[in-house]
Amino acid sequence: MELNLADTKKWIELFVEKVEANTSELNELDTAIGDGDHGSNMARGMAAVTDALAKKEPADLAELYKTVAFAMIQKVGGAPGPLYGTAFLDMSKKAKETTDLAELVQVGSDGLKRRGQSDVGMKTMIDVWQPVAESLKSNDLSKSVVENALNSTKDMVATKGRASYLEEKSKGHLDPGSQSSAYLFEALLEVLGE
Amino acid sequence: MELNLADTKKWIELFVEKVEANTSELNELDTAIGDGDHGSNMARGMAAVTDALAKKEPADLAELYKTVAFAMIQKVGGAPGPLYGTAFLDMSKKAKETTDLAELVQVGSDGLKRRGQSDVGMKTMIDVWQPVAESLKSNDLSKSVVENALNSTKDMVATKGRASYLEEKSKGHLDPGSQSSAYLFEALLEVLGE
Amino acid sequence: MKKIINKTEDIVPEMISGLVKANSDLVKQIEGTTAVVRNDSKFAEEKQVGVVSGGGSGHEPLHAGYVGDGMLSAAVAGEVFTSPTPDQIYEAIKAVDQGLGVLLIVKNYSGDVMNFDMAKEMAEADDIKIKSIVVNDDISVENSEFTQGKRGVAGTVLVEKIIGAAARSGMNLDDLANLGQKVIDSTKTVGIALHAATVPAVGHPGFELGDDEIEYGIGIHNERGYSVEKIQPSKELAHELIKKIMSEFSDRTGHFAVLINGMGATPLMEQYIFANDVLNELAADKISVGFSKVGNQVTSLDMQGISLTIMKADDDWIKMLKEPVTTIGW
Amino acid sequence: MKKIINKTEDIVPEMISGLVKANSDLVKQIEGTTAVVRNDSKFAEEKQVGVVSGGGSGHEPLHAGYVGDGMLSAAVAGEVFTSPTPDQIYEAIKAVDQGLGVLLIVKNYSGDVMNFDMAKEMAEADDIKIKSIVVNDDISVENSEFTQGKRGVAGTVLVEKIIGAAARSGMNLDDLANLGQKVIDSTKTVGIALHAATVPAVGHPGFELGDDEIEYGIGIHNERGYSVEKIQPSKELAHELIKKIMSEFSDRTGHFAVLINGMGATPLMEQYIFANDVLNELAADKISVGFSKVGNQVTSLDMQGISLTIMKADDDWIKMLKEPVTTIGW
Ligand SMILES: Nc1ncnc2c1ncn2[C@@H]1O[C@H](COP(=O)(O)OP(=O)(O)O)[C@@H](O)[C@H]1O
Ligand SMILES: Nc1ncnc2c1ncn2[C@@H]1O[C@H](COP(=O)(O)OP(=O)(O)O)[C@@H](O)[C@H]1O
Ligand SMILES: [Mg+2]
Ligand SMILES: [Mg+2]
Ligand SMILES: [Mg+2]
Ligand SMILES: [Mg+2]
Repeated sequence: MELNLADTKKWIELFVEKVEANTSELNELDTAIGDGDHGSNMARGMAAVTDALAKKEPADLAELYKTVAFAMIQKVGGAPGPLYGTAFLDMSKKAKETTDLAELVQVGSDGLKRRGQSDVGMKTMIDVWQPVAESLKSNDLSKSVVENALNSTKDMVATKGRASYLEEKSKGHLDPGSQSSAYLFEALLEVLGE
Repeated sequence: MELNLADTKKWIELFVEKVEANTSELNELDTAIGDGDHGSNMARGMAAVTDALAKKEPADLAELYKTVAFAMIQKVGGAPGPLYGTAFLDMSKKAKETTDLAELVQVGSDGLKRRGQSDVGMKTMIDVWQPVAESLKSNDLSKSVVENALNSTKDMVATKGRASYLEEKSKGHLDPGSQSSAYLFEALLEVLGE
Repeated sequence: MKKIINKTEDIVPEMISGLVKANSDLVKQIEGTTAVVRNDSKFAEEKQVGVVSGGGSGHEPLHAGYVGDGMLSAAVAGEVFTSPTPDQIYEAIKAVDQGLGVLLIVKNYSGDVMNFDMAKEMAEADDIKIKSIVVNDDISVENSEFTQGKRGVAGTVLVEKIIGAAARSGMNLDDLANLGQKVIDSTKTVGIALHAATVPAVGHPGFELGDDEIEYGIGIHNERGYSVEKIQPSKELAHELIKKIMSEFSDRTGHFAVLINGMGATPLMEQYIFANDVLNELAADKISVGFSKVGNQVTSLDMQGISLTIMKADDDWIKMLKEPVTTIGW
Repeated sequence: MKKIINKTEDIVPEMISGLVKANSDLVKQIEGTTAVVRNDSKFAEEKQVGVVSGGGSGHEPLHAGYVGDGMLSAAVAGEVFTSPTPDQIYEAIKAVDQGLGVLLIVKNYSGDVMNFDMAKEMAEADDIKIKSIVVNDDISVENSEFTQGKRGVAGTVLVEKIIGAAARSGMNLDDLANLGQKVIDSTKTVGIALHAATVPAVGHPGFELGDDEIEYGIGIHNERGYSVEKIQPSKELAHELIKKIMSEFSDRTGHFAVLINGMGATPLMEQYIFANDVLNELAADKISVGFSKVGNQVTSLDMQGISLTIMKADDDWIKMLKEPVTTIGW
């Protein structure tokens, strides 16, 4: 599956909207098992993305992803800045070779793993990115794939990120980064018209 | 009127009892127009007086007053340490010349004025000491003299001590130092058998 | 009340003992007292007029935190919010007198003034040359014949710094006392509280403020101020305090020194934001700030709040404020 | 929430701006960033390996307060409790590199580690020699394969002090990184909270404790600790923390360094009382304390609480801890 430049831009814009509409929900999730700022962090990033896209219309997919990546790296800080930033930066590089969405998302997920020194099952956003990448490959991404991926983080014990300090007590709560990533892929589904 | 060594000691002991029984009442009075510690300050002094008297039986009036004075000067601090300390120290010096109670209390009151750079009508303990000294001279000290003197401080505006920072707002409250001085002279009345 | 203490009556001796143990290269305790005196090697070697201050506890690092080369020779700690006793002050005076005399720096509270006066009388009886100056920088209280006079608050630390520098440079006792009085007359402070302090022996805050209220003009012992208002952005608070203080200075030329002081429970973050607003407004008003300092210098237990001190300063004073010292708290 | 601030989103830039304006002889801001770099005359003159630290804001005086001769070359401030971004860290690295390389001191949080790593990659692309060390002194979190690892807390300031001294003395980058790792491995901290911090953007305390409760093992970002208990006298608190920390050291000979750190809203008075209890117990246990420090060094906004750090220290390290520096906050 491919996504052209216009649709990819729409994807990002929808992502921005969703995060901005749910900033306090993300903060609340992060209050339970982190330091309560995931919404604020992401919102700062989304404002930067909007600014950057308004300043210069990206010429191609690679430039679009790079713009998103740089905005997030330079404005978010904390964990999600380098994580989303690396994912989108790696996608930008990959977009020079291919426009296949499944491949791009897989490269993004691999970027998360590299930057976060983490993998699936650690109660991080990778638990959403990786299943989504896989279902894109088999062409069956759906709302329920995203939902299930997100919900799977609820009963996990965090072993990376701030929530890991809580050890067993991190169980029973959704991972905030997985929720923001779920917004990203829900936005994608909307663009894909599903 | 004279007070012998034994009765003077009884006077001081009764004063100690009264202050210790009313420490929090004195703190409360000082909370209204000061910093809330007059009871604690006086209680610290009373404990020191008791210790000092237990350590060495004073040989004469001068020594007794000096013992009280030194205990208060060395242990109270704040305003009442130097004030009561100076009053009793001056009384000790005077006791070498005379044992007349009226003269002694007047000397104490003068000591307060000198040390505090203050006089009657400023809403301080002098407003109890001075009327008491005068009624002792005319031999008509009574409970109501002490009570009236104390109550007279209620409607005064403080012009000395911490309460003076409140200016007009210091009105409507008894002066804490006048209350502790009232205990002193109520104790005296009890020893005098009235 | 939740505090990290043992018995209430042991607070001051234990605090002084902790301070001295943790800083034994700088200060030592005078036996049998809660006074501390310089313990650095220079102290014995170099002769100067002794500088002694002190007062009630609860204002840390004032005063013990300012004992050291270039500031105080000794400091005497009283009970919480209660002046120390004359005998303790007298011991401190004796411990620092090197024959050139001793200057006492006293904050203007009747208890402090009286106890230091008595100590002075005791020292005079020993033929020690001694003078005292009384700091009264808090302009939120009117100075009239009807009051004890203005209170001594955060400006005290600037007085101690300048006097300490001058004493180190060899100034004699009379000149030090004159300089001190000039510095005091040029130093003005106003404070605000967001939350009152809790005196340990009392167990609850000295006064109550609403969730959105602050009080202007509070003292450092929970003394009430001149008005309770809704809290404003830092910029507005800075503007209000600057206006109040600068109206005391008819001459706005030359240099000024600025102290932004945290009251104990207000984080440095807020103090720096406030400092930014103060320094911006002073710059916009073309007031030249030759020296500035931000931090918890003269606190009021766990009071939440801040004070602003502005001093019209001679060039010499600015230099003296900037001289390095070896103290715990400057 | 009552705080002396303007707009929430302006907190960090305004704070840094205030800090720099009030201390322009010591530090300057790197344009377009919230990073500060040394501004003293020695900085340009004397060549040394650059030392850069940074992290989320809210821990003041950490890190900007430790920029100066003998400590950090630069410090980068992120949003409140949020790691700074790589481009800001990269600017700081470039501002301090004198050709001898730069050491990054990072606290062990995934955000900090990742952002500093990215900055390192950027600097490497410029052929700047660069290494990093990660401070993880908080032993209240188990160090297991199941966690991010132990958190970096108050011990960070001791690491910055020793590394700063070693860098000033001319140590090369590799040796500095090795020394830093050794220091980190010898440094252990546990903290307690009486009251949680209020993150300005959140507006209420991060967690609630009862009127007589404290929490052991809290972090500096409102991370919960290992147990909630009734508050005890300071002596008991000291005993509990010492026991927990000293069990990490098998060798109790030689010297130890001790840091008693206030969390932001706990007055110095309480810190000194606690220090007295800590130093008494260590002395009774025949532990030799070669260096001790008390104060608000690594805070957590307006958290009420305290932490105890103990380091098993080489004689050299004790000397380095005692060397004078010219910083705002040490
Ligand atoms: N090492 C890591 N690898 C992958 N994801 C991580 C890692 N650390 C944190 N995260 C993600 O980041 C999210 C937290 O983001 P946020 O709260 O904004 O940052 P911070 O932890 O710096 O406050 C977590 O919910 C998790 O999904
Ligand atoms: N200058 C003064 N002259 C006479 N009495 C004074 C003076 N200043 C204070 N006092 C007395 O001291 C009392 C306050 O004592 P206390 O609260 O123990 O001391 P402090 O004011 O140091 O806290 C006042 O109620 C008043 O009677
Ligand atoms: Mg977070
Ligand atoms: Mg009082
Ligand atoms: Mg008092
Ligand atoms: Mg965060």
